[in-house]
Amino acid sequence: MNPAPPGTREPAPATLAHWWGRLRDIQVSGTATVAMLVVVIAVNVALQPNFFDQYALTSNFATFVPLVAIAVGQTIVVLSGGIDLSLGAQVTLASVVTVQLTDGELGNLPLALTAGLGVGVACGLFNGLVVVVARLQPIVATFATSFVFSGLALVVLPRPGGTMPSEFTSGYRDSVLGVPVALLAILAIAAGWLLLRRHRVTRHIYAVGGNAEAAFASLVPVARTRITAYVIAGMFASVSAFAILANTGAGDPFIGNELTLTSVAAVVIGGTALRGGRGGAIGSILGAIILALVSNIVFFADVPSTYRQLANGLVVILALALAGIPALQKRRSA
Amino acid sequence: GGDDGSNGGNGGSGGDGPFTIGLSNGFVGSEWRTQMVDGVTEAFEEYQDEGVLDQLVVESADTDVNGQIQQIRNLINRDVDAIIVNPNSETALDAVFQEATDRGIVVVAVDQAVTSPGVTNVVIDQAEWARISAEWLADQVGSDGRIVVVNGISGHPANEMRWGAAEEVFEQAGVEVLTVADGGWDQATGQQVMSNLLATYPDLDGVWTQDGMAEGIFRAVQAADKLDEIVISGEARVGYMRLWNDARDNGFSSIGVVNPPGGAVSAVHMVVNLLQGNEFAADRVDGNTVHVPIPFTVDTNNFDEYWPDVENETDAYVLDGSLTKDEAAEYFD
Amino acid sequence: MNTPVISSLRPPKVLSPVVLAAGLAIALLIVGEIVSPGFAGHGQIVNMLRVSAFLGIIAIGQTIVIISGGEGIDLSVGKVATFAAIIGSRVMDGDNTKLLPALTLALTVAAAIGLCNGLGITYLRIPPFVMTLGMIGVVQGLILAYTSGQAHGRAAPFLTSLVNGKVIFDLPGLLFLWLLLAVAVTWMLRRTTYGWQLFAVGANRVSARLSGIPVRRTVILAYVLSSVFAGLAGILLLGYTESVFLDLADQYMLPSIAAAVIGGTLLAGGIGGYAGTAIGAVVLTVLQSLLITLEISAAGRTVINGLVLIVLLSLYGRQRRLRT
Amino acid sequence: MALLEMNGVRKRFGGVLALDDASLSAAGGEVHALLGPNGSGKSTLNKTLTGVVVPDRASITIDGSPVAIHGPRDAHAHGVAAVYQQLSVVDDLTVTQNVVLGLEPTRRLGLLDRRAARTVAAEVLTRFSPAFAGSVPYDAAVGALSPGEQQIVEICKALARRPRILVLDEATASLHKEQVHVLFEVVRELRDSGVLVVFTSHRMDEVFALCDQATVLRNGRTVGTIALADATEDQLVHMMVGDVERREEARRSHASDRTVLQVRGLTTQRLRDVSFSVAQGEVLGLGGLQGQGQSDLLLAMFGAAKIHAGEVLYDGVPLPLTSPVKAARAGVALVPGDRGRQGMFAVRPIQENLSIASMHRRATARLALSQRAERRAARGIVERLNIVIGGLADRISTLSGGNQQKVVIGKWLLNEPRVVLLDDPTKGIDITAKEEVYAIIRELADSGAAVVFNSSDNRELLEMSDRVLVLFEGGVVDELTDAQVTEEDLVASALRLEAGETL
Ligand SMILES: Nc1ncnc2c1ncn2[C@@H]1O[C@H](COP(=O)(O)OP(=O)(O)OP(=O)(O)O)[C@@H](O)[C@H]1O
Ligand SMILES: Nc1ncnc2c1ncn2[C@@H]1O[C@H](COP(=O)(O)OP(=O)(O)OP(=O)(O)O)[C@@H](O)[C@H]1O
Ligand SMILES: [Mg+2]
Ligand SMILES: [Mg+2]
Repeated sequence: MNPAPPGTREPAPATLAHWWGRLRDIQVSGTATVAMLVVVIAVNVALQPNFFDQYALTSNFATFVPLVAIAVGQTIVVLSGGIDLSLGAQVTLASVVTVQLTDGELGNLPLALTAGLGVGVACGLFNGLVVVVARLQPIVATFATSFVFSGLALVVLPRPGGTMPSEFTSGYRDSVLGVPVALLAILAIAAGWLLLRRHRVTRHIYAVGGNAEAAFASLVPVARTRITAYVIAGMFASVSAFAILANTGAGDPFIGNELTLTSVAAVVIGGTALRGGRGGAIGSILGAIILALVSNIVFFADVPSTYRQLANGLVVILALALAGIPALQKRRSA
Repeated sequence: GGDDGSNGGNGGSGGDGPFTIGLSNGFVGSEWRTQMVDGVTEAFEEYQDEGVLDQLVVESADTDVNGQIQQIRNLINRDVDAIIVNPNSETALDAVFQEATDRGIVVVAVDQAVTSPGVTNVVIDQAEWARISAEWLADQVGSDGRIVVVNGISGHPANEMRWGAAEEVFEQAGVEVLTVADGGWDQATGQQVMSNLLATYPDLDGVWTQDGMAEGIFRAVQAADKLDEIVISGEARVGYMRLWNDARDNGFSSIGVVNPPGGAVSAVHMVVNLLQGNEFAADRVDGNTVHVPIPFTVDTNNFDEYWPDVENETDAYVLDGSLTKDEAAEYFD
Repeated sequence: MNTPVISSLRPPKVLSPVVLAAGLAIALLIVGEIVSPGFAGHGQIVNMLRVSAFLGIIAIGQTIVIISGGEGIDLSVGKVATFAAIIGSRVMDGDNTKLLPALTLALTVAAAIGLCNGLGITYLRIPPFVMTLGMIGVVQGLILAYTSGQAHGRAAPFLTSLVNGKVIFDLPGLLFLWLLLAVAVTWMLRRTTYGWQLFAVGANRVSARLSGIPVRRTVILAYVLSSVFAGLAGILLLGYTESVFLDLADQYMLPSIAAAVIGGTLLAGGIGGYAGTAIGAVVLTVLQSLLITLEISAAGRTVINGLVLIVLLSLYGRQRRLRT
Repeated sequence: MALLEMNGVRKRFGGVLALDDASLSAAGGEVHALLGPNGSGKSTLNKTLTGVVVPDRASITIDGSPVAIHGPRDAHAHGVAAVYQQLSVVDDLTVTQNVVLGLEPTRRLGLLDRRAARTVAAEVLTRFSPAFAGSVPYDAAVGALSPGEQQIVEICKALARRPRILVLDEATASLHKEQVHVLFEVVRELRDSGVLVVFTSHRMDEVFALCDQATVLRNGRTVGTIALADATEDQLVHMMVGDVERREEARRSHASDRTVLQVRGLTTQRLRDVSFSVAQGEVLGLGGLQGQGQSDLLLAMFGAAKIHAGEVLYDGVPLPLTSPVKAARAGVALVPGDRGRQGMFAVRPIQENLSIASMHRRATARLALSQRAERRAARGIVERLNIVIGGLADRISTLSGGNQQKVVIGKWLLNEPRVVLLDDPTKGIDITAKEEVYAIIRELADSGAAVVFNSSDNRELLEMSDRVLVLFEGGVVDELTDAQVTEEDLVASALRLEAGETL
């Protein structure tokens, strides 16, 4: 809050500043996050000799995708200044709808996937309206809607069942020129975000999350922007649902619910401020991968099974703390 | 051994050993699971001494299906020869089981049967399990008796299978089921749910419930002091039996059908047989399911046979039973 | 200079959240009595109040933490309550004389967990939401390490009779204890330096610091209190179920927040009180009971539960418009 | 004929009638001052025009045709742009992003066109590059800029919207002199090109320097409009606040020569080896351009900054500089520069705002509060500072600027401080309130407290202080004692150095 004395900032040539501007866009959030990822991977490689085997790679990435997708969705809501505790339930609902419509037939897939995406959009819209129009506080509002969504999931698929076509599941485990399809999926999600980030709506999401009053006074359509954020998040929830279906090959009316809170952890480890307006989804993607790898490490390190969750929990808290460090320094200097 | 990865591929098709087996358990919120894991560990140690098995890799944590998929993939990456799994979902692990069986790993599901053909279910017959207590209760309250039901979690396969069977019994017996509520297989919830039901259904003859909740339900009925009016289908768990025992003098009678954590021990025996290349006897398998017998049922008559042995166990201890090696061997030809 | 006489112009007092929540509770009772007679009977009301007490006492800490601001929230209350119950039952093991040591140990451990939350939030600047979320994992880990998966012991008879027994007008002692706690907490919030500092810190941390308030200490204490009350609730819950289970109180996490919000405590911090929260807890419990007694499928119940929650929440705790 | 006509504007906030039949009529090509005491409704009237506030009743005509303004976008459609008193910049966005916010140039599919955005931003920002010490930080996050620079960004955002009607609500509040000069140039150009500029400020010199007409509000009503050419400052002030007696005695010093406060080599991230001493009953002023370390010095003395070196002694005993908690306990008081963000608890009652810093003194065992004691203490202050309040239980946010400031000061009086640090205590409060604050400051000094007083208003600085220290870039560069000091000396003292630096 205390300004630097005028004149102390060294003039940056416009061109340089310009390139820096371009850099910001693909800039992965916290250096801390990247560092953590490197460490976690290194340790994992050390503990898991066959880490780079085709199967190990493919299966690991296949495992990451659902959390990665939902974490990106969560990031967008968080950036807009909200939080979505119903994303997991949305994943469940989207997955059961998709699996019911697919009914094992490859032919039904296009329709089913579209419907699944539709579910995400609808849920997002519902959340958006509850939060924006009814002006409820996001945490509790989405906690409430999560009941609605998971209830509906049970209506759609009262008990586990339904199958996805084998092409769908096996394709997901395939690899193109040695690159696992699941990895490609993650890259696609990242690319999707980078494109989104260049879109006006995303700029407005940052503005609203950063300072809603200011954004409103500056002609930003705040309400519409907020709703859009929830809708986009819903779409990523659907993507997460598809990844889960590819992983499981079948429907289950409880499948996604537990992803919600983990997604928030991933967002924070990725360096996005829960206050909103600051951060980005690339970090969250890394955060999600870190979280998944941590539990791998604890397993491959042969921690006695009664102590595993303790170890896991402690490492997660450590990660959360490390992720905060850059912000800490920022605050100090400011 | 399994850890060198060499026989990860040929684990299924008989051969030398010693073998590595993995255990995947996706829920630690209940002591039942702990007993199961302990049982498997003990069984494993015997085989280890015989040099048949050389490593047991346990993946046991509170997680969801996605987490359990990761568990199983980790086990596969550990090059285990066989996986014993207590699945979090009847269907949603099919694809990852496929991954395992494709790599020649023997996969056996316990407690909760799964649909994937490549996997052998070694489970008790949940329907049978439910039928025993349902028939007993129906008999106690007689036709047009009025009961309420406190189930586990709707939509959960075991719950559906059990309730499906029990409902049939009650229909045939002409027992009137006033309402069905979920107790989440959780004593505290079960207790709260039952108290609510007692308040809104003043004249009940009985309550049918599943394991994990009977203790709570007993307390709710006791609090409303209606133990003499309302018949409770109980469970074979020390905590409940203690209450039961105290209430016996005032003529309280109940039933506890054992749902054995030891099913997993039977599974270990069978896995070893499978790893050694034996095949199931055709008449023992039904589809991909092998039913292990329900060890026994505690009722008013035989209560004293079992109570003394378990009296000093913790309340959460579940009466147990499992096949011996030799009994297990009879399942193969 | 002449200022409009506020007293005469004071904005029409909006219905206080406490009154509103109380109204809701009664409305739900009436609905319940209509759809299933006996629902509002004395026994059932006592029984619902008893169950509300557990949620209500956990929500004491939640309220304090939320008031302390800075996105304050404590997701670990459920697990902490469970852990306290597990420790308590193992130590007291059905023996009245061991009740006190059990309580002491359980609450001390709880306090220690709260301290960790507080330190992580204030010194490591981890956002409360994720700090306490991470703590869930740690406590779960501690539970497994401590019990190695097999909970031991049993509630002391005194504890059980406190919760299930009847004292006056056949009301259980639990309710009187709850009332006592409610009074104490309200006094703490309204009539102690700590209470006022808590509100100040929640309202504006910078101002608080520049007014010579020990901000960090205030916040840390808030999280310690939260865990301690959660622990206490866990012990009482143990009295209710008599024997303990590894996931005894986990499901109280989010409801405790909902109770506070329905009671008019602002998630933004700096505004709120316990009376509202207590009634919020009752409202939620009555709603649950009502849904159980309704003749509908579990799926239907879940959906309705969600919709009703939305309605309850929108009756109070709405955010202000941008365009004034 | 008038470009803008606002009539019968009425707005009630809960219990407060902010605007009561206010009106404003102004022509294109003029700079029209909108004046009035704090809380007289200036900002509310402005916000009504820009669509941020929904009036209960209002008729607005632009170019003679009635318009309905349902939100900022409508206002924009009618060519209205504003610089808000409460800045509307987003800290986490860059300067460029802020300037184009809401009107981002896009390519197909709504993808942002960065190049275009940069061009738009450059057009307006380059004008102010001197204000940014030479180079415009297009891609710096606005949050990282100084208040003055943020203000400029806010101004440029408004200019980039190419308004026909430009509202400047206390747009100069946190600007340096040279930044103000640039702004005035721009405003004059706009005026000459036919734009109407509505200019709100508490600085009379600025008003007379820039504006053609002035409309005065008072308690939400329009008192009248006069041409400034043939008006005197006294006339204006009178229109605004009626008769106010200037309390001369407030300026009479009773400083003893006994030095009580000594600052030795104080050095922080922003302060360079600051040393000075204050005598008992003395008011020491801090001058120089704003943002040269005055606020940092006060924060440091209150233990709210990380100290690299140096110490502060009271009667030869070192004061704790490690935390405000200790400082407060040691009898130091700080009235911070940003009332809203650093001084008060907006959503809490006046009672708590007054008690918070001193309640432990009255509490039993430092814990249990007695309602009665707290009320008595608060009432005492309310009367002593004659704070205009409804009741002690009302939120402090319901008070007007001046009254809020008095509460913030009063909270410390209850703690009987030995050292009082005031950071621009009269910023943005009206003349009556100012007079009262002056009186309080002098009273404090007379009661023996050592007072250090920073002000952005050179005149009051000279009138209030026994001595003035001039700061530049974190260091004390000059000391002006009573005799020689004139406003010119002060300005010179600050600028001469800057000249020296640039050599
Ligand atoms: N945000 C608010 N909410 C509700 N009421 C308010 C608010 N702001 C001001 N008021 C009320 O409106 C009254 C008039 O405000 P105003 O600023 O005109 O007082 P004032 O006469 O200017 O006092 P001063 O000269 O000390 O600033 C205030 O005294 C306050 O009681
Ligand atoms: N959002 C609000 N809610 C409630 N009261 C408000 C609000 N905004 C302004 N007021 C009150 O309305 C009256 C007019 O406020 P306004 O900000 O228009 O005065 P002002 O002339 O701009 O004062 P200043 O010179 O301090 O900027 C004041 O009493 C103020 O406290
Ligand atoms: Mg005023
Ligand atoms: Mg104003």
